[in-house]
Amino acid sequence: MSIAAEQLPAPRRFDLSARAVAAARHHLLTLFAILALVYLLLPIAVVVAFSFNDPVGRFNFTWGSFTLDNWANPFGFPDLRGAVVLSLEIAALSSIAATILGTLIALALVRYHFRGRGATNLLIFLPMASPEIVMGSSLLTLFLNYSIPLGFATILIAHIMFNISYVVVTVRARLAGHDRHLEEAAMDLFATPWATFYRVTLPLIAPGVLAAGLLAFALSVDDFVITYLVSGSDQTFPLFVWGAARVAVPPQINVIGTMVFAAALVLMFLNIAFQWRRSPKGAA
Amino acid sequence: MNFFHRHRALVPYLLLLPGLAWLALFFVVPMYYLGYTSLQAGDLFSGYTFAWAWDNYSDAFTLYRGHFIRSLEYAGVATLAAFLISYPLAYWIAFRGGRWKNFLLLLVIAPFFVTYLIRTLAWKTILADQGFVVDALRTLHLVGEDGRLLATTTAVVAGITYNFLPFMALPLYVSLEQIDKRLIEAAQDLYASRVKAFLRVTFPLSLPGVFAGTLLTFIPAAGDFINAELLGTPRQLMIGNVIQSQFKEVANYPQAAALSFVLMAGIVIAVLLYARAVGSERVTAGTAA
Amino acid sequence: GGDGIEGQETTTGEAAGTTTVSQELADQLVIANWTFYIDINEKTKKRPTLEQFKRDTGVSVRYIEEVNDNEEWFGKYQAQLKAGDDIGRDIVVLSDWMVARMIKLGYLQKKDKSAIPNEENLQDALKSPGWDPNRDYSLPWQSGLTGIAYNKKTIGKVTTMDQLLTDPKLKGKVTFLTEMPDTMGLLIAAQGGDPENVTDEAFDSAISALQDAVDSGQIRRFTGNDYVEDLASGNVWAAMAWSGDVAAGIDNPNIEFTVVDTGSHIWTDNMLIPNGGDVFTASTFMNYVYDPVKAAQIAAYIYYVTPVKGAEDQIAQFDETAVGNPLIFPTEEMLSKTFIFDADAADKAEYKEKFQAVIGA
Amino acid sequence: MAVEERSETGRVTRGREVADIRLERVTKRFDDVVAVDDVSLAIERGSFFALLGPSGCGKTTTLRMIGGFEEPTGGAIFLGDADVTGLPPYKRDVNTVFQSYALFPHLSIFENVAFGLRRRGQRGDPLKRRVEEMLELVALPGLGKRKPGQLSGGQQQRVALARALVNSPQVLLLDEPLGALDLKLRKQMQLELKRIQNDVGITFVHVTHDQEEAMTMADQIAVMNAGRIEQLGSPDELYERPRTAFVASFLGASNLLRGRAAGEGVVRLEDGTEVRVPAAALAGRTGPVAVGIRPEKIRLAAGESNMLEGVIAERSYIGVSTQYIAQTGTGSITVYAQNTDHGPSGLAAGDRVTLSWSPESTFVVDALEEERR
Amino acid sequence: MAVEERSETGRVTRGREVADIRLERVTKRFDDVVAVDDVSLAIERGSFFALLGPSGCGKTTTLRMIGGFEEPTGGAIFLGDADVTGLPPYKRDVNTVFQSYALFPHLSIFENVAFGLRRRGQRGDPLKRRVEEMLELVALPGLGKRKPGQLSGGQQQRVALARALVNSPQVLLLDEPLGALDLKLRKQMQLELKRIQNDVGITFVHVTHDQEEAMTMADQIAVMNAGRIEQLGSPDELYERPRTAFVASFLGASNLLRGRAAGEGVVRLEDGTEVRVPAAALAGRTGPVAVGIRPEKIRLAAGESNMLEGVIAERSYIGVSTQYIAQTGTGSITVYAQNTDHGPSGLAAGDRVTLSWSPESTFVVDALEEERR
Ligand SMILES: Nc1ncnc2c1ncn2[C@@H]1O[C@H](COP(=O)(O)OP(=O)(O)OP(=O)(O)O)[C@@H](O)[C@H]1O
Ligand SMILES: Nc1ncnc2c1ncn2[C@@H]1O[C@H](COP(=O)(O)OP(=O)(O)OP(=O)(O)O)[C@@H](O)[C@H]1O
Ligand SMILES: [Mg+2]
Ligand SMILES: [Mg+2]
Repeated sequence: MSIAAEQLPAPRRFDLSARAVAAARHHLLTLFAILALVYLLLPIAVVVAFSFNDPVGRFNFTWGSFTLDNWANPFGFPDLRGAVVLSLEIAALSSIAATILGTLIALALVRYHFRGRGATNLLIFLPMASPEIVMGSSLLTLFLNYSIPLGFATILIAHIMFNISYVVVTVRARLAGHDRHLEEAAMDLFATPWATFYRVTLPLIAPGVLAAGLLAFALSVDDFVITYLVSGSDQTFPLFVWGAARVAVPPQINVIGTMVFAAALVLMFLNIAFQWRRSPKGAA
Repeated sequence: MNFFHRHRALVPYLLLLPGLAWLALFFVVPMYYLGYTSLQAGDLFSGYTFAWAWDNYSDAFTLYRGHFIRSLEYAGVATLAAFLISYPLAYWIAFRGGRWKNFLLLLVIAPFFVTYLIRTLAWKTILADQGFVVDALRTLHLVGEDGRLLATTTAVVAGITYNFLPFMALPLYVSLEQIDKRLIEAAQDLYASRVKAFLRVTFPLSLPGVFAGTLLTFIPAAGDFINAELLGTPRQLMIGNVIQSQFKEVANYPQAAALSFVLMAGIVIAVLLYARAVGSERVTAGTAA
Repeated sequence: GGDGIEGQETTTGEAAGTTTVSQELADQLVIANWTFYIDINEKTKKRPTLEQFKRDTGVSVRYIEEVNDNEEWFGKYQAQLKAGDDIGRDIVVLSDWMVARMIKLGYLQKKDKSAIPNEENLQDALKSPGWDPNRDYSLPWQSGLTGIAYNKKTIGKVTTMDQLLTDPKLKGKVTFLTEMPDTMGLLIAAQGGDPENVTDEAFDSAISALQDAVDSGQIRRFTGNDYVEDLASGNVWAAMAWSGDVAAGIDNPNIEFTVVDTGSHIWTDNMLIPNGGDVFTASTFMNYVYDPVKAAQIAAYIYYVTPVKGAEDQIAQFDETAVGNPLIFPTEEMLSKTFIFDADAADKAEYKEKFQAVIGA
Repeated sequence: MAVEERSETGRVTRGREVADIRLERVTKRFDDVVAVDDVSLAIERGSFFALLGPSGCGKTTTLRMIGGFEEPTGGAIFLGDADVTGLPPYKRDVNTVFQSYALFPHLSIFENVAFGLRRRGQRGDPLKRRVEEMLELVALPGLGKRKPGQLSGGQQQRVALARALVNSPQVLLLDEPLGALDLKLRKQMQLELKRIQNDVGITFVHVTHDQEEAMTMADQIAVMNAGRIEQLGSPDELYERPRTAFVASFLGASNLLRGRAAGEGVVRLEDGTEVRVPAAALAGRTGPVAVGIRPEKIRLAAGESNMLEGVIAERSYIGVSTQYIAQTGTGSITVYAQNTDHGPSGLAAGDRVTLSWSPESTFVVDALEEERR
Repeated sequence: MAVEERSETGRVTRGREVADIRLERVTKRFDDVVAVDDVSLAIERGSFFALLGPSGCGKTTTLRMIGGFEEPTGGAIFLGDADVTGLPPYKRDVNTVFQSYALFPHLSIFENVAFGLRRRGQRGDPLKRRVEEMLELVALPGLGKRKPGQLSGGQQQRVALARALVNSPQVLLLDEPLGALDLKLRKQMQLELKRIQNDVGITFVHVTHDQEEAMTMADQIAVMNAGRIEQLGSPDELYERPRTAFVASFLGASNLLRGRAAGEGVVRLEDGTEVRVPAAALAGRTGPVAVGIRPEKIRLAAGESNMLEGVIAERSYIGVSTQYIAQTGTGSITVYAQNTDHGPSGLAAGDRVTLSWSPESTFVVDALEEERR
């Protein structure tokens, strides 16, 4: 029946005006989206640009001239190094702790049926739905009431607290995508509960846990409000920026900001590439 | 190991225990102390003691009503603006992004990776009275000769919008992305034009994302103080500024706690109502992308 | 500490002879101070005075520019100080009225006077303030004037408070200070009141003028040191300002500082030793900067009024132009236009509340 | 037989006044895949037409081009007499029942069904009556208030049907509408679909990869393979006279025996046995061919003119019939014997049997390499 | 018939030495749902046992209790002679093929198959040989390096099978292992599963809701309904002698006619017709009953001792056979006639016919309210 023949590009008619309108609409949306992206990225461009600024005078917000000095000497500003180091310490510790605690909760939520799910979900959700200023101030009142000295420990406590929820949500999303029967299959194949956990569960959730850990790390590095309230005399990087903002923001801050941004981008890219590699069809 | 098998019902609780205990200890208990502190009376020199000092609350409502209202206004407008900006953007990425989806999404959340304060300071640079944006607007006569952007309500709201935009865009994207494209085809099959198909099908189906995004934008926006501090004037100060200064500058802890408590209570009530209506798991699901 | 001036070598130096533990120098001294309040080498970002101190004594200094506003600083550490915790600072520099409060609250330690023979160089006028008659706790760091800084290119000359409050050309281009004694002192004086003995009426009338200026949008912000940035960037054309900032902090020849004819505030910031600080090392440092040469070196850089006698004679070696500069060595004529703000009023809760309500936070 | 005259392939010229849908040399290319390859097709008004084929053969793509969801790369599509090639879906008088139903989850059943009517401006009582009528037709009265999520698979399927039918389209397109249902429900819905088509009398184009479904429901079936139509005809024509091995094996089980044409109506198998076939079936073929016999047409006894000797290798009971696999000189042959009597009957593994079948039950296709797995 | 003695429900005492799995009065309750209700069951060593039933009847739950993934609320489970009721899955010599396969996505095919062996301490060459042997058995040699995501559904299914079989369990549990496959692949895998079971000779317990699948594959079938076993027996026994209307209609089509017992081996239908049934089938019943006849057992002609007059209402061609629906005095009756000859045969709609069938082809079940839809 099907006659093997050359494809004759049969004449096609279409409504020209309708097409023009459709095309315009199509591109209108694209244009808008691109403008929105510009809006999102403009400040970042400014941050990056001014990391190369050689400011006239003390203030890094009018363009002086191009220089690499700031990059050559990113910590060339008193106390900046200490603040960055403290931020990284807090972020590392809090993200590790929150990742462990949050992953356990996510495991329970996804893999088990138990009474009190609703309450648990609520408790997970509330910190995400609370203004930071309230969380920070309530923690501060707690610490004040018990005369707990403010500093490293209190910052760490707060960061773990607000990171847990994000970890739970991230890991849960990852876990929910997996077959509930995988662990049963492992047990069926003579794996003890412990073997089941580290041979099956852990490898499966590892990407999600990693993602959650990175998210927690990022949130921790970025947090200002809560830290500001519970930090006492210790100074994290955002607090340093806050202090500097009231006086003169040195270009080194832009350098650090750019570095953090670049590092995060690289990690995200790796993550996307990793996902692509795992699912050859490219469906991430 | 047999213990776990035999007491399987216990396992979830053992998993939950450490994390939830942490949240209970450092999220729930502090809320109690916030309430407790808010009823204290005294002054800096003699110290504050518990005294059922309800006047902290009446002060919160009388002295700072303006700040509360302003916070809600700004957060509302910023939420709306974030919605109007991010909906087309999320739609575009979800439906037109193709293989670039992940990359475009990355661009949307990219601002997250530059410290909040640095981002806001960058806006200060961009919007400066002598900056190129204002210059351009002046040339276009969109602002007057001595008009400005920085230190205006516009700047504060724009800053809030900007800073919380990803919170709106992400859930929107997730919900749009999840829409079965065949539903839109089905609508077109049933004589709905593109616009109608959007209004009757796409938009209603993206509502969970709209709700989640609204919540996740509005709540932090209502408690924000950085944008008002850096981009505004005393006339733009929000309740967040009051709370932080009462805590950190005036050291009037009871007053600050009462203000926090009112803010929190209002938000919790709203969230609970909302979570009840939509389902808490669905609300939180919006945040995972 | 900052940038590689960490000291590891053990202390030798002049204090070695004394034996008691408290007479031993610590490895590190932590100083919390206001911004732009010490000499700095713009190239190396190192601070010559502190470098020398380290060379001379072996004590490295961690110098933190964290004071932007007395209240803010106090609020940050109040909880810890109250609890008796070590806030990790050996010296902090705060204004007179705040010192009074800190003494009253018992947050301070007495200086080791035996380690400060140079205290005799203190200007006589400053030797016995009401709140610390024997200078047991405090030693002035610098004094300064609060006046008006303005951009003569954009606004011409601004010399009166009235102009700041009402000139329509300055709408949204003016900043005031968050320090109540500064802002309210100048306002009360401008309205003809006596800022050295504040009355409720005078205060209220000044407050309402301020409120009007806020409501009308005249005042852009209330600031600490940060007005400097706005002034330099052109966002602000006139600001209530501290004398030294303009001379040393802004590389813009168009920005000028002026005292206000109706009365400018003269104030003093003091070195203090908070609880938990190392008294002997702190006192050693105080002694060090009370050497007229060192004092001149600092003053030549920051352009505030130095409280150290003899510094004037030494300043030429650091900065020719500083010689006789009225900002560092105020003339009698200038001093006649100044007042010292009422110390009791400065810390009066009722006034503070009213002031806070106006500045909005 | 009345069959022969009904089939007509290639360019369809007859009956243009009754052809409801016409595809003329339609091709669809996705990047490097040719999903539909130069397909011409005419579907009669009021008929139940099935597109049958394995996964990925281009059925859905063909349907989507008719519906307007894809534009052909080449060729033209006509509905009635109008060329609709460039028209968007909402301007075509065609409705679709999607494989996944694609019910609007946020709308009630009533609103789902009313959707198309509302878009066309119908309101108020007439709309209400029409929708309820339609819900009745699909046997779902009173469920209008529910949401799709609250219905079972079969009910959802019927809603999807009602939603399409309510618009009284010229043509209804169904893309594997029963694919997601379980066997029992599926059978039931097949009957119901057929009933509804009888009632409303509009053209149904039904895509499926289930040959049983196609055969029970359709008047005409097009068997597609790799983007092309391999054969088009009525169910019995396709079943009894498949033109290719692909069609033969896609529509039910068949025994294909290799051989060579050996004169008028005779094929010699590889082991030398001669098989008689209808002269028309062999028409003009020479060289290697394959003869085909459906398992149910073979008797486990002598009696017909084609015969093979063999041994029963396997017997399995499948309810309606018993399936025997017999080992013969030309390979294993499957035979179905209907269980007309009570209890497992007759032969057991190891028994010798004679298989026989009539020449009329035999068809001939081109010899192919074995196509297994 | 050899059938009768084989079936035995309730407490199974016979053949304990060959019973591989024994459930004794097992009940499973989830909160307020009774998923499995007092089920007793014995499964012979080496047999292919099917659990058949509609969705939600408790099949999976039963299987999971055997596998150790759920603990029974009451009753006991024996594997061989050992009571395993409280034992965790990894201590049971039982392996499961999950409906969704549950292949470990992060492990290669080889490692998936090797998983169980490794857990039991096997290493090195023997392990390697064993795994490869098994991949050969399921016809997947050389794919060991791939990840599960890179295999097709049918291949994944076979990996799941290999992963379970490689451990040489006493019992293999299969939970709708073919549910996700398409029809053709499904048929093919059915054969393959059956072949493998023949080869390895271990006990298979197969859960399905597809009666055709159960009938082609299993030696014994338990038909479950609402947590209980309705009937247990061989496929032909269940098909030919269903004990309830549920079983009758769940295993293929059947005509059920209402009537009343009217003496030894006779049922009087509603319209007065008398139908002869095997005496044993009626055994002791009085009052309303229903008689059942399978469509393929009815002849479209007189000749058998049970007869009904009717008119052909509908005829549809389904390839292997033609389905007739005849209107009679007691309702419509479905008849299958195998298409043993070429072309559409015999009767058309409207023709009058006599339907007849033998008493042996008739079964009796309790009268029920109509169960439609
Ligand atoms: N949007 C598309 N982009 C690229 N290739 C496509 C697209 N849609 C379909 N194809 C390809 O075209 C071919 C035909 O697809 P089609 O969906 O028409 O098959 P089908 O016959 O409906 O199969 P199934 O029974 O699996 O639904 C397939 O090879 C498919 O991969
Ligand atoms: N974990 C559980 N909690 C509560 N109820 C359950 C649970 N598992 C099963 N059930 C209920 O028990 C009943 C039997 O379920 P089961 O999964 O055994 O059915 P099934 O026969 O396997 O059905 P299907 O063919 O759909 O898989 C159902 O009503 C189901 O809802
Ligand atoms: Mg398809
Ligand atoms: Mg099941």
